[in-house]
Amino acid sequence: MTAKIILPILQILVIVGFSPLVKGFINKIEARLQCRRGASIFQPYYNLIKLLRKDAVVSETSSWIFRATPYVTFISILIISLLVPVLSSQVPLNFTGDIILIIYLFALARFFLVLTSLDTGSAFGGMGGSREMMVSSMAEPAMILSIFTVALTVNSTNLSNITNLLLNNSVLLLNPSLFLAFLAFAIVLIAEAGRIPVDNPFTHLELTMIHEGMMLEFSGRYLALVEWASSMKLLLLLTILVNIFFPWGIAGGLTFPGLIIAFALYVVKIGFFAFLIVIVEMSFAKLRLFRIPNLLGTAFILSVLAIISLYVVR
Amino acid sequence: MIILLLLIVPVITAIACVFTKKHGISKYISIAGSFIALVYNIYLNYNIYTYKTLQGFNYFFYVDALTILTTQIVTIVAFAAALYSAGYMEVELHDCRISEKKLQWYYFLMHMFIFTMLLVCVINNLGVMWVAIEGTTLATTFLVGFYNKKQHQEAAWKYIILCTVGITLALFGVILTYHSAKGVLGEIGYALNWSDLRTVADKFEPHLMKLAFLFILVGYGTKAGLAPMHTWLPDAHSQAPSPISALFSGVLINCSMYGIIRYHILTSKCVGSDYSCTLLMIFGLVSVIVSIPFILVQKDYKRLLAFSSVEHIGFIALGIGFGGMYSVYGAELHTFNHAVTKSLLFFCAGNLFLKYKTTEMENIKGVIKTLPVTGTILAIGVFAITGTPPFNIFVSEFLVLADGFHSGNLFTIVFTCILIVCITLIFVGFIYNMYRMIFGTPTGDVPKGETSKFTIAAMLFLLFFVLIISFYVPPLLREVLRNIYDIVRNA
Amino acid sequence: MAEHISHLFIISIILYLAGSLFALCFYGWQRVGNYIALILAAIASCFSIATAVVALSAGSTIRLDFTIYHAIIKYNFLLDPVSAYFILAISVIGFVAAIYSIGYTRLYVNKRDTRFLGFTYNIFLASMLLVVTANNAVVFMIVWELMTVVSFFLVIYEHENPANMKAGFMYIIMAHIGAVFLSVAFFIMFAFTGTWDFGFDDFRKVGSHMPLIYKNVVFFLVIIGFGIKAGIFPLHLWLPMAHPAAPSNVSMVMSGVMIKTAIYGFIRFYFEFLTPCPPWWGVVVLIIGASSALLGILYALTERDIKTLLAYSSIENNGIIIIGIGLSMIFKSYNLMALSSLALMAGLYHLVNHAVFKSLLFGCAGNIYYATHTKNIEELGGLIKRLRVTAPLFLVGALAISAIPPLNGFLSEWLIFQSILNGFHIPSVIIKIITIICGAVVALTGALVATCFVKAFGISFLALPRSDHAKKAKEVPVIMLVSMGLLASLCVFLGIFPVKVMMVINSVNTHLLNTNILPAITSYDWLHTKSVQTNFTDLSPTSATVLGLILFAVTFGVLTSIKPRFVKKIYETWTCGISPEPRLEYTATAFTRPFKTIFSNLYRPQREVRTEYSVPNFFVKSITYVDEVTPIFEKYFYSPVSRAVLSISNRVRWVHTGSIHIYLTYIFITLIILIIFVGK
Amino acid sequence: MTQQIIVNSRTIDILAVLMLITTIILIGTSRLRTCIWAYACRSFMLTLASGLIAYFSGIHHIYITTGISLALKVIVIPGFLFYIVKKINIKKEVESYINYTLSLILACGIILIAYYSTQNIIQFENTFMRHCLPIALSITLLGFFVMISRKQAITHILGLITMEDGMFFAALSTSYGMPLIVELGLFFDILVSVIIMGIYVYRIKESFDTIDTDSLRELRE
Repeated sequence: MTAKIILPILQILVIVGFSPLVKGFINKIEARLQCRRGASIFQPYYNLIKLLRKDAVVSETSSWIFRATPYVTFISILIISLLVPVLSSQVPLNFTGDIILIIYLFALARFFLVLTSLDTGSAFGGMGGSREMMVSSMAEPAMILSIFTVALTVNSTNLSNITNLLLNNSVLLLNPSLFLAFLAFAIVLIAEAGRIPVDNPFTHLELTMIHEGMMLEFSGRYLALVEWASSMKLLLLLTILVNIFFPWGIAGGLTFPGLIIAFALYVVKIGFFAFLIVIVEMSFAKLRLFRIPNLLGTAFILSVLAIISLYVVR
Repeated sequence: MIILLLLIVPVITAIACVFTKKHGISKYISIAGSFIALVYNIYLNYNIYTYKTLQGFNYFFYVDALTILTTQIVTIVAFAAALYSAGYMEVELHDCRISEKKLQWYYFLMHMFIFTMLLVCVINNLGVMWVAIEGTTLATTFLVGFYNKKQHQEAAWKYIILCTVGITLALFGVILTYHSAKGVLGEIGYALNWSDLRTVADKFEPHLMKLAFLFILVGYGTKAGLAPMHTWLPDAHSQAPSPISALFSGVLINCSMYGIIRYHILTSKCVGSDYSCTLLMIFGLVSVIVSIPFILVQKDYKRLLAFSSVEHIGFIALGIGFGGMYSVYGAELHTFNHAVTKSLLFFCAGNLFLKYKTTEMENIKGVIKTLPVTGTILAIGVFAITGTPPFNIFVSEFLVLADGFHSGNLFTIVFTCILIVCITLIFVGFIYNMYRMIFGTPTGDVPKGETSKFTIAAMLFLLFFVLIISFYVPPLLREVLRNIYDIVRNA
Repeated sequence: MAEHISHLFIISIILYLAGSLFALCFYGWQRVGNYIALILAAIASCFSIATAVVALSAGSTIRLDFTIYHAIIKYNFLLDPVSAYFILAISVIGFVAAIYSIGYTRLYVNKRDTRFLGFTYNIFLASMLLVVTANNAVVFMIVWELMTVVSFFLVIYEHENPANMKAGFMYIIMAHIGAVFLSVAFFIMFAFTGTWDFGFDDFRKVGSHMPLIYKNVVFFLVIIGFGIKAGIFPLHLWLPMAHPAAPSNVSMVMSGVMIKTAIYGFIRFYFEFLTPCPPWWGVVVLIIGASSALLGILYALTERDIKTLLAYSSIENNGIIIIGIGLSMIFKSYNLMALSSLALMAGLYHLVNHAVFKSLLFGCAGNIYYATHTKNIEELGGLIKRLRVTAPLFLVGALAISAIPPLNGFLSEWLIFQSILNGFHIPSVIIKIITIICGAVVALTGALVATCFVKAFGISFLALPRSDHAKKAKEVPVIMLVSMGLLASLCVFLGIFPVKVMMVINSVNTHLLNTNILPAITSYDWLHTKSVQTNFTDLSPTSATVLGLILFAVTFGVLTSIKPRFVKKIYETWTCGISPEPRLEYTATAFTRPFKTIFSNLYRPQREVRTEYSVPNFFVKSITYVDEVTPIFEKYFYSPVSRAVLSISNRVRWVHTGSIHIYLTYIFITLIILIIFVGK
Repeated sequence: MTQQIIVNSRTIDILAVLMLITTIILIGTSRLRTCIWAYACRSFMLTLASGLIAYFSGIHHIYITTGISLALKVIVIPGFLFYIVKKINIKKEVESYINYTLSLILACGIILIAYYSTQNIIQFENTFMRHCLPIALSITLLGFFVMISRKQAITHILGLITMEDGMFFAALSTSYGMPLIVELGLFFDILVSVIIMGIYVYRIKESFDTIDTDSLRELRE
């Protein structure tokens, strides 16, 4: 019972606590690979603390939507972090919702962010918002289909159940359809998290920005919440990827040593995929805006293939 | 004797209208006369309800359910037309388009016209019926050419020539029937009495009857407006004064159809029902199809209504041709529905004409604002005439179509399907043409307001029938329709 | 019990009719007549809500047979759970819309006849109630067309505008064609019943012994017949024209519930009359649903007229409902009754959801029109500060329609996904794959809906006003806001407490499919609320909401403790150094520009930039940018057909040459032909 | 007796053929007055036939019809037509849409059709019908043909009364005429219709300044 109460808190703490670190880690690696020293791996934490202590500047054009958005975004991501198996495959709150709820909670966050981008009346925000919606719309079918592939392999859309079943039944993982689904999901992840080649998180140059464009007007606490939410989103997507397709090591029960091992392995796995992201970012240039649908179309085709092969193999 | 009374009333009215010294009184005489005829006819209706048939003067007159339905339609529309004429002609008189003397002659001719139509129905002798049908043409020629302008004369000329030719052809049918009847009945005199013929029709010479029916169909079909003999119809309907157009469309074509049905019964008894049924179906369908393009693309609202009459008479022919219980029932109900609805629409058209002085639809906009009552009734009437539920025509069309499917005969089903397509197209044409006129912003400087109380009264009178039949068929009418089926099937 | 229900129902119908008559009676006092009509409509709706609630809770079937015989037509009505469910949806929306209209019709006072609005509105509602209770094909067709005709008059209520007239024509003509298809369908089935009753009871029996070929014909006739009303692609043409043309209070009812009567028709035909049906029927329905959903939202996306946008979105939502129906049909034909029930539940749930949020959105669009007299969202902006109550209401609607949790749209979307996933039970591989692809389409649709409504809300409510209309906008009368508030709270309720709704739908499904799946799809959890459950997973929107609130409290607390006095400084937006102007804002057209480029094959955008220079050619005087979407269905299907019909007609009209000799020749030739070929 | 019948029917046959010839003259001539004369001539022969049939058959009421026919068809109607022609002062020849040769060929065709269509009926007959019925039908159809092919309004009247002659002859030859009341009605109708048409010919002449029906083409689609 205690475990049932502790685990969710632990989960939140892991996600909330480590998400800036992942960002810092990626930045650091990337800098090193570009032969720069780069900022400290903890730089994102410094930024957040600084921002949280600041007052905010709010545009006079904007409305209450602008002020509500950071909270809505942050909270919806927080709810997601309770629904995703992070350390243990048994998520106590798994009756609350499944992967579809997670996708739509992401949508909730995005909905408000894009609204805010229009709220200030600046053209940059609208541009960012419009592109964000485009990318996410294009990514949606591929995401759903790749998740459906997994769900149909184990007959569940509940992440906790999926992880559990795959953990106990690892043979299922050796399935070409799951591999295809993994590829599709990876592409979607890059698009959703706003990484190169879809979006460039480092730039504030109006022609290239998508995600950052929407956040231009935020400041102080608001910016902190939004930034934090976006890094949590990245981590959550990575977690889903890792724990669905590579569930090994995740704790089956709620024992303390199991959780420790799980945590260690989790760090390793996340680190590995973060590294992969860096590799991808290093080796690709940012795509032109209207090439992005092609990329996501590829992901969609992959996921369709995944579904077909799943049915045919069965 | 009681039948004769029905005939005498319009004659007396006609004479009284023309010989009254006070000019203004003739319209009241006309209304009163037609009202008496109407009431009297309802009384006759009850008699038929009780006795099934009536006869008079040693079977010179013969009234059965089929007759009584037609006379009922005649009297209803006649009363409405008399009421409407009172208003319509008042305006014409006021605008100095006609003189008072001419108006009296108008009433005379109108009531003579009604008389001939009633005569067509109640007469037993098929030869005299022919004479009476020709009489309707003669009585109405001057009415078609009433305003005596070029186009009216043209319409009148076409009307009299085409109809007379048609009816002359029908005479050949009558003669052939008489000839074959004489072979069976032997003695002349009764040999053309329908009540006798129907009992012995199965002994007739089939070849003769076949040929006779062809001539009857083409001949009376011309008068009824079956395509391709219908060509006089749009001209005459559009040029005659509106009350007369209403009588034309509402009842005149039904009277001719009545003649065709009488022969149809004889022919089916003689040569089997397939022959005449198929012919009726083909002519009916052709009429419906022919009317489509003219309804879809039309400039003149009165012509539009006239072509719609072609369609409906075709529909009635089809219903009779299907020959099933409910299709005959439906076709006869349709006769009634069409009569009241189409007359109603012609009254609306008349009001439009009085107001706008044009029959071009392009020049009329926003009727609902200029003429609120007429516009509303027209809007309802358009839906009613196109067979849109819940209005009356839907019910009768539905019955006919359902029977078309019910027969299970592939030929009939194909016909029914084509018919449904046609009806839909006609609906499109009607709605498109009429509603552009009814709604929109009124153009020009036409003053707002209805023209006359009489016209409104006449329209409401007919609207009452339209709405009542939409939801409820009185038992009297239902019984009459049932009897008609028995007569048609010769049971 | 049954007595009471029928009495309630009859009372409500009588009240509707009384309302419509009252509206006409008050000849001099238009306002009074209108108000009385609307208030009576609201009361009548309460009665019919009561009818539906009682009928649904009783789960019984009530027959109402009127003995007024019309020729052979009998006025039979039947109130089974299916009807009751639709009555509930119709009368709830009818009730809200009636209240809303009391405020909204002030727009027309002294400008046009509001009595007429009240008159038609009441008949419209009554006819819809009768449509879903008719138990006889003839009565059904009568009330069905009555509904069409009455709504046609509502569409052309503002008939001075030629565009409205065009919309009206399109609507009435297409609806009539649909009705014709339906009546042929009825006729064909009728030919196999062997009676002259036309009763639905006979039709229920006919499915088992009708030859398959005829069943297939009827299937397609019904698809087209009801599909036109439902606005499926490519039969949707009238819908985006007619719904915006009608006054907003009517659009609410039309979009919210009228098009659902088509769904009712589908259910009656495919689940009662034509059973058992082959699996491919379901596939066809599914594909139609999916394509309508996708195309509907794609067209909504580029739309600038807010009501047209909502109308297109209705097509999309109807598509999703039809997906549910189609899935249910597939499952049913493979005898997977529980899954069939689940899919139908998804469809019916979405039906009521759509009714609620679409009425809400149309109502808010009406508010906008009331306040600004424009429907073009490019001329709006900044309304959130002027219509302070309307804005959050619209936002709730927008969130709900975008299936954002915890609002109601999400629930039905979730159920649809669950039904789609359960498609793996289907034996046929190809159908399985089609099902899943439909899932992807639904996902894409969902994302596009979000885009569309972000645009609709963002452009019209946020930032600076783009025109004088928007600048001068004032909040609308309270009564309109109250009624909209009712709908918004319904959106929340339906989203957070789904189990109640599902119980209701389950009773419908139990009646229809003889399977009670309620125990299988709901369970209690530790928050003592029921959660929704399928064999895949479960979902508890209630606990998710509670969780969200707790987390918000915690976050807010933590943030406050970090910085207790948080100050917001107000400055103008940074726009590269110039002061912000409405002209700098992103427009709706620009917002959806990327989609136009991506789906350019569908839209075939026609772009034109005209630049006008002043005297020295260096200074630009004005730039006109025209960006139009080609209506491909209109251009490549409807226009050619209508043009062909008209040109043929025109050519045939030559027959009436005016020459009497030619006319005589027609008669002569007819006679000769008959003599030679027939008379022989 | 049989001999008598044959003689009788031959007499009627000859009259029938003569009537047919006068009808063909109607088609073949271009002078209006000749046309009216031809009509009067045919009517006379018809009356003659009617009288003969009354005599042969001994049915008395046919005498009455004969008398009326004589008065009406031979005297009144041609007289009325001459009066109109004079009154409206027609000088032009009768124009036709179809030239005379073709008209005659078509007339032959029409006569053939008449024979063809009645052949089923007449083969069982033993009275006058053998030739009379087809000829009566031919006259009717030829009258119709005249109406179609001739342009002037007055020829419409001529065609129409020709048709009616045909009918009259048909009735007479097949069934010894119709019942008296029908016959009376028939005559009345013919008289009234000819008068009405005459009035309209006059009015058309007044309004259109021609009686060429080609000019009546205002009402069209």
